[in-house]
Amino acid sequence: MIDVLSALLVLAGVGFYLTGSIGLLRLPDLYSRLHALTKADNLGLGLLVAGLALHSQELLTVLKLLLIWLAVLAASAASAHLIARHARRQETTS
Amino acid sequence: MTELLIGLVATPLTGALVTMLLPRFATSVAIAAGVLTTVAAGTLLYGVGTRGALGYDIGGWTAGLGIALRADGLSALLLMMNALVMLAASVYASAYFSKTAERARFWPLWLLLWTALNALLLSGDLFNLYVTLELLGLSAVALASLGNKTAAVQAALRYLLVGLLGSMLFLAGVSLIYAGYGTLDMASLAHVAQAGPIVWPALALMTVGLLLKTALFPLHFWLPPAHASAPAPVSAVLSALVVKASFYLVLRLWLDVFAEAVTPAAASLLGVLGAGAVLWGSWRALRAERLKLLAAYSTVAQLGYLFLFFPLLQALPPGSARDLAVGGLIILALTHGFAKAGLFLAIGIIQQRSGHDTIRELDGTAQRLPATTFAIALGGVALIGLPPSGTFLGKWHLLVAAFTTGQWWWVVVAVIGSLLAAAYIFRVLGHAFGHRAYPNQPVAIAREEWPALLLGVTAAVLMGLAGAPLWRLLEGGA
Amino acid sequence: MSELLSVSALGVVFSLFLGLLRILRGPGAADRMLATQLIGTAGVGTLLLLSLLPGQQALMDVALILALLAAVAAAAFTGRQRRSRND
Amino acid sequence: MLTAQWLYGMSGCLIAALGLRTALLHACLLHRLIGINLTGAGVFMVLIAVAYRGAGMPPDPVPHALVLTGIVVAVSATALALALARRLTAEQIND
Amino acid sequence: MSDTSLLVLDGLLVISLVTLAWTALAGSDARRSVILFMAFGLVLAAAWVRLLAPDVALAEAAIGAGLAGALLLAAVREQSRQPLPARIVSKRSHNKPGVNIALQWAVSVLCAVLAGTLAWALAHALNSAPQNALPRAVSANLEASGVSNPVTAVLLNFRAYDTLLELAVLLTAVLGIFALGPARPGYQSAGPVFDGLARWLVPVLILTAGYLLWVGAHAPGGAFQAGATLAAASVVLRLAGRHQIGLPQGPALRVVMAAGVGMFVLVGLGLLVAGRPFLGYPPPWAGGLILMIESAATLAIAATLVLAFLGGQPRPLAVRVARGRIAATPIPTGKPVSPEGIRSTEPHAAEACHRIQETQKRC
Amino acid sequence: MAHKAALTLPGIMARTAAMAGIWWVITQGRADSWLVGAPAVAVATLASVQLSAHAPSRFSLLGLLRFLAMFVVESVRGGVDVARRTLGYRLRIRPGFRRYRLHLRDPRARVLLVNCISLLPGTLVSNLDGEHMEVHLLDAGEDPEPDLRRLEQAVAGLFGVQAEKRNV
Repeated sequence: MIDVLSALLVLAGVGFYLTGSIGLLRLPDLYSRLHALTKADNLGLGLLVAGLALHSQELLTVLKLLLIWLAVLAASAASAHLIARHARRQETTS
Repeated sequence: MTELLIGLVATPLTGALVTMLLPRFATSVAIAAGVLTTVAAGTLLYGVGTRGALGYDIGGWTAGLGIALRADGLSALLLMMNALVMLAASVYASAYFSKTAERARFWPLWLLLWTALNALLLSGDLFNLYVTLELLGLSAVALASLGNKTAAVQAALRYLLVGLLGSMLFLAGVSLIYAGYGTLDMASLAHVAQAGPIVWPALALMTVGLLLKTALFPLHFWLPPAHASAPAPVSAVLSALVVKASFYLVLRLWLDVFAEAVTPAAASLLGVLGAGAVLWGSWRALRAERLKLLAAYSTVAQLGYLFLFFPLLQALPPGSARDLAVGGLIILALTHGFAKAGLFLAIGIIQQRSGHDTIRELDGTAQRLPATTFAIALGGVALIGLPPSGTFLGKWHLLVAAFTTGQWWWVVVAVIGSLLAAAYIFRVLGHAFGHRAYPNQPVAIAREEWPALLLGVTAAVLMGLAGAPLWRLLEGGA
Repeated sequence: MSELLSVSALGVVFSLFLGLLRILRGPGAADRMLATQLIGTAGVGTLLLLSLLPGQQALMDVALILALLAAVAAAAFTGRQRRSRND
Repeated sequence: MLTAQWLYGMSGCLIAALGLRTALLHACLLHRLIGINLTGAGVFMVLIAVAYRGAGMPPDPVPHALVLTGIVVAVSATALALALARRLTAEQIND
Repeated sequence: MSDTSLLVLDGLLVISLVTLAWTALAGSDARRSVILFMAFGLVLAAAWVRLLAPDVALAEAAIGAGLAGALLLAAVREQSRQPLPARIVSKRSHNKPGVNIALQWAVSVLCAVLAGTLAWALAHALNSAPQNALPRAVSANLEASGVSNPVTAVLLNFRAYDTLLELAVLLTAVLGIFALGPARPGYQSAGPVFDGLARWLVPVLILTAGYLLWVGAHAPGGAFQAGATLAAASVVLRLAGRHQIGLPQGPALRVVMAAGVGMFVLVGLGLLVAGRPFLGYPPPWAGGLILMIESAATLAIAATLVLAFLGGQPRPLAVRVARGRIAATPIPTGKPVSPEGIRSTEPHAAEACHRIQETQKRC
Repeated sequence: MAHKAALTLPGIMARTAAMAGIWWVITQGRADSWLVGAPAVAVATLASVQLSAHAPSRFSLLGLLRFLAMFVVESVRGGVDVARRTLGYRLRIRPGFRRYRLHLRDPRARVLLVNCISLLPGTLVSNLDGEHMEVHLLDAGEDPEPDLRRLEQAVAGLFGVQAEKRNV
C-alpha cells in the first residue's frame, strides 16, 4: 500500500517536473517562465521527496531529504524573485 | 643524501611561506633560503657525481602508487645552474626592489617560482609534472605582471593563456598514456612504452604543449613581449631558466622515456623548427630597437640551437659520439642560461640608470657603467659562441655530430646564426662605446653590478673550462 | 522499486534536457539563467532518486550542495556592484 | 569494451578540440578562458571515462584524484587570468 | 538501472554536453557564454555521477554551480559597466579579412586533426584490456592509508605531493591576484528576500563544509569540496551586500592563506625529522594527520577562492568604515560616477568582449 | 545592516541546538562525526548570531500546522490549475502585474510571505518596495487578493503576530 502511494507520489513529481519544462518552453515571456521554474521546484521536487520519504522510512534520511527540499525551495523563491526584479528594473529603466 | 631531493623543493617553498608571513624580513629570509637551496643543489651535484643517479620515494610509497623524485646528471646540472642564476638574480633583486610593498609582493612569488623549477627538474611522475608546469607558469606570469605597466600586464595575460593551453595539451597526452599503460611513473614507462598508436599521439600532444611553453619557432610569438616587459630580474630567469625547464622535459621525454617511439622524421621536424628559430630570432634581434627586446629575440634564437641537436642525436647510435653530442647540447643550454641571465641583469642596470633601453641612445654607457658594459660583452661572447665560452664548445660538438651523421645543412644554419648574433651584439657594443669622448672616471662597481658580471664570467670563461668534468658527470649520472 | 526509481530518474533527466532547449533558445540572458536554475533543480531531483539505490548515499550530498548553491548563480547574475570604491 | 567509456571519452575529445579552437581563435578573453576551461573539461572526461569499469564495478580512483587536482589548478589559473584582465580594463579606461 | 535506460541516459547527457560546449563557445555575447558554461558544469556533474565519480561530481557542483559562475559573471558585469571609449572600438577594422579566414581554417583543421588523433589513440587504449595494476595497489594499501575513501587516500597519502603542489598553485594564483591591485567594489544590498536567505544559508553552508571535510575520510568529500562550500558562504554574504564576509584581515589573512601549504610542509618535515619519509605517515597516525592537513587546507582553499572572487587585495574594513571612502586607490575606475549609476551598466555584455578583444588583438 | 538585537542566552542555546540538529541530519547521525562537528556547529552558530538582525520571534506550533496545510493544499490546487493551463492545446494564460499592500510588519514574516507567494503556482513577486509588493500573475483576469490575504494571515499566525491592521 505504502509502496503504491510512494510510487504514485514519485510519478506525480516527475509529471510536474515535465510540466515545468514544457511550461518553460511554451510560455511566452520571462515572467511566465519563472512560474514554471518555481512550480517544478515546489511541486515536482516536493512530491518526489514525499514519495522517497515514504519509500525510505528512515527518519534521518527523511529529514535530510526535507532539508534538501527546503534549501531548493528557498533558493528557488529567492532566485525567481531576483530574476524577476532584475528584468523588471531593466524594463523600467531602458 | 636522498633527502636532499625533497629538501630542494621544501626549502624554497618554506622560504616562500616565511617571506609571505614576515614581509618585513622578506629579503633576508629569501636570500637565506636561496643560499640554502644553492648549497643543497651543490651537494646534490656532488652526490650524483660520486654515486650516480639518486631517487626518493615520497611518503615511502613505491613509485607508481606514489610519486618518486629522481635526479641524474642532467637534472643535477640544471638544478645547479638554476640555483646559481636564481641566487645571482636574488642578490640583484634585493637592490632592484626598494619599496617594502614591492618586496612583500615579489619574494613569495619568486621563491614559489624557484620551488616550481626544482620540483619540475626532480619530478619522476608525468601528472606531477603537469602540476609543476602549472605552478611554474602561474608564478612566472604573476612575476612578469609585477612590472605593473599596461604592456607588462598585457604580455603576462597572453603568456598565461599560452601557458594554460600548453599544459592542457600536455595533460591530454598524459591522460592517453595513463589510458594505455595505467601508470604515470616515468621510469616504469621507459620500460613498457612502445612505439605505436598510443605513444605517438600522446608524445605529440605533450611535445606541442611543451614547445608552446618553450617558445620554439613558430610558437614563440608570446615570448618577446613577456620577457621584454617584465622587471629585470624576472626577465632574467624567464629567459634563462623558465623556458629551459620545458625544454628539459622535451629532452627527457624524447631521449629517455619515449626514446623508442621517436622517429627520424619527427626529430628532423624539431630540427627544422629549431633552424627557423635560429634564423628568425637572430634576424629579429638584429632589428630590435630596444635592448630587452633584443635579448628576448636572442632567447628565441638560442633555444633554436638546442633543437638542432634532435635530428643528430636521433641519427647517432648509442656510444661515445652520441654522449659527446648530448654533452654539447647540455653545455649549450647551461651557458645560455648564465649568459642570458647576466645580459638581462646588465640591461636592467642600464635601464634603471638611464631610464630607457633604446639601443640607439646607449652612447657613453661604456664610460658611465664600465662593469655593466663588460658584463654585456661577456654575455655577448657567450651568445655568439666565441672561445673560450661554453657555447663554443657546444657548437663545436654540434658541428662534429652534424658531419658524423652527414647532416651538414644544420652547420649552415648554425654558422649563419652565429654571424647574425655577432652582428647584433657588436651593434649594441658599438652604440655603448659611442664616439664622443667622456672624461675619465674612476671605475667603481656597484653592488647590483656584481651578479651580472659574475654570470657573464661564468658563461664566457668558466663554462668553457667545465667541459671535461661535465662529461664525466653525465656519464656517471645518466 | 529500484526500476521505478531509475525510470523516474530518466524522466527527470528528460525534463532537464527540455530545459536545455530553453537555454539554447534564450532569447535573453535572464531566460538562460532561469533555465540553468531548472537544470540545477532537475539535477537535484535525479540525484535524490538515484541516491536511494543501494550504495549511492553519496549522491544525496551532491544534491545537497547543488541545492544550497542554487541561488548563488542567480544572485551573481542579478547583483549590482557598488558604483564607486567608497562604500 | 564498455559503451559508456566510448561515449564519454570520444565526446571528451570533441569538447577538448572545440575548446582549443575557441581558445586560439576567439577575439574575446572571456571566450578564450571558457575555451581553455572546456578543453580541460574534455580532458577530464577522457580521464574519468578511462577510470570507469562498468556499472557494478568500482572505478579506478587514481584518475578521479587527478581530475580533482586538475579542477583546482584550472580554477586558480582562471582566477588569475580574470584578475589580469580586470587590471587591463582599468588601465585602458585610464589612458 | 537497465542497460537500455543507461544508454538513453548516456545519450542525453553526452548530447547535452556537446551542445552546451558548442554553443557556449560560439557567438560573441560573453554573458550568454558564461551562463551556458555554468549549465555545462551542472550537466558535467551529472555525467560524473553517472560515471561513478561522486567525489569529482561534488567538486564540480561546488565550483561549477557556485563559484566559477559567480566569478565569471562578476567579470562580465565589471567589464560591461565601464563606458567604452570610442577609439578602442574603432581600431578593430584594420584586420585583413583574407588572412583571418585562412587562419581560422588552419586552426580549425588543426583542432579537427587533434580531436581525431586523440580519439584514435583513446580508441586503441580502450580496446586493450583495462590497466588494473594501480587500482589494485590502491586498494591493497588502503588499510595503511588512514582513510577508507580511495580517492582521498590517493589525494592525501599516496599522491599527497601532488596535492601539496596544487595548494602551492592556489597560493601562487592568489598572491598574483593580490599584486595586481585592490579588490573590486562590493555589491549593493540584494534586498530583503536574498538577505533572509543568506541568514540561514550561511550557517548551513558552514556546517556542510564541516561535514564534507569529515566525510571525505570514508566517503566522497574532502578538503577541496569543503573549502569551496565554505567559500560559497562568504560569496553569499558578499552578494547580499555585506562588508563583513567572514574573511580575516591583515596578518591573520596571510596565515590562513598559507595554512594549507604550511601544514603540509610542517607535517612532511616533521615526519622527516622523526626519521620517516617526507609525508610518510605512520599508519596509526595517518587518519589524524590527514584530517589535520585537510582542515588547514579547507581554510586555505576557502580563503583563496573568496579572494579570487574579490579579484584583488581586500581593503581593510576599519579604514572603510572610518573614512567612508578610500582616499587613494591605485586603480581608479576611471568612470565619472553618473547620478543614475547602475542603470547604464546593464545591456553591454557584448561590449565586454569588444573591449577585451582590443587588449588581446595581436594574440 | 540593521542593528543587532541583544541575543539572550536561551536564544543562543536555541540556535546552537538548531545547528547541532542540522549537523545530526546532514551526517545521518554518525556519532564519530562530532570531532569535526563541534567546531563546525560552534562556527555556524556564531555566524548565525552575527547575521541575525532581529530578536527571535515567537513561533506558534498550531500556526505552523495551519500554515503548512494551507501551503500544501494551495500548492497542489494551483499546480494542477497551472498545469491545465500550460499543457492544454492552447495556452490559457493572461499574464500581468498587480500591486498589493503588505500588512505584515515583522520583516521575517514578510520575507516568508513573499517567498510563499513566489512558490505558489500562478503568482510571483517581481518587486518589493516599502509597504508594497508587485506580483506577477499568470492569469491576471482573476483577482487573487483573497487568497493572498489568507496566506498573509496564515504567515502571521505562524509568527504569532497580527496582520489585521488593514487600514494603517
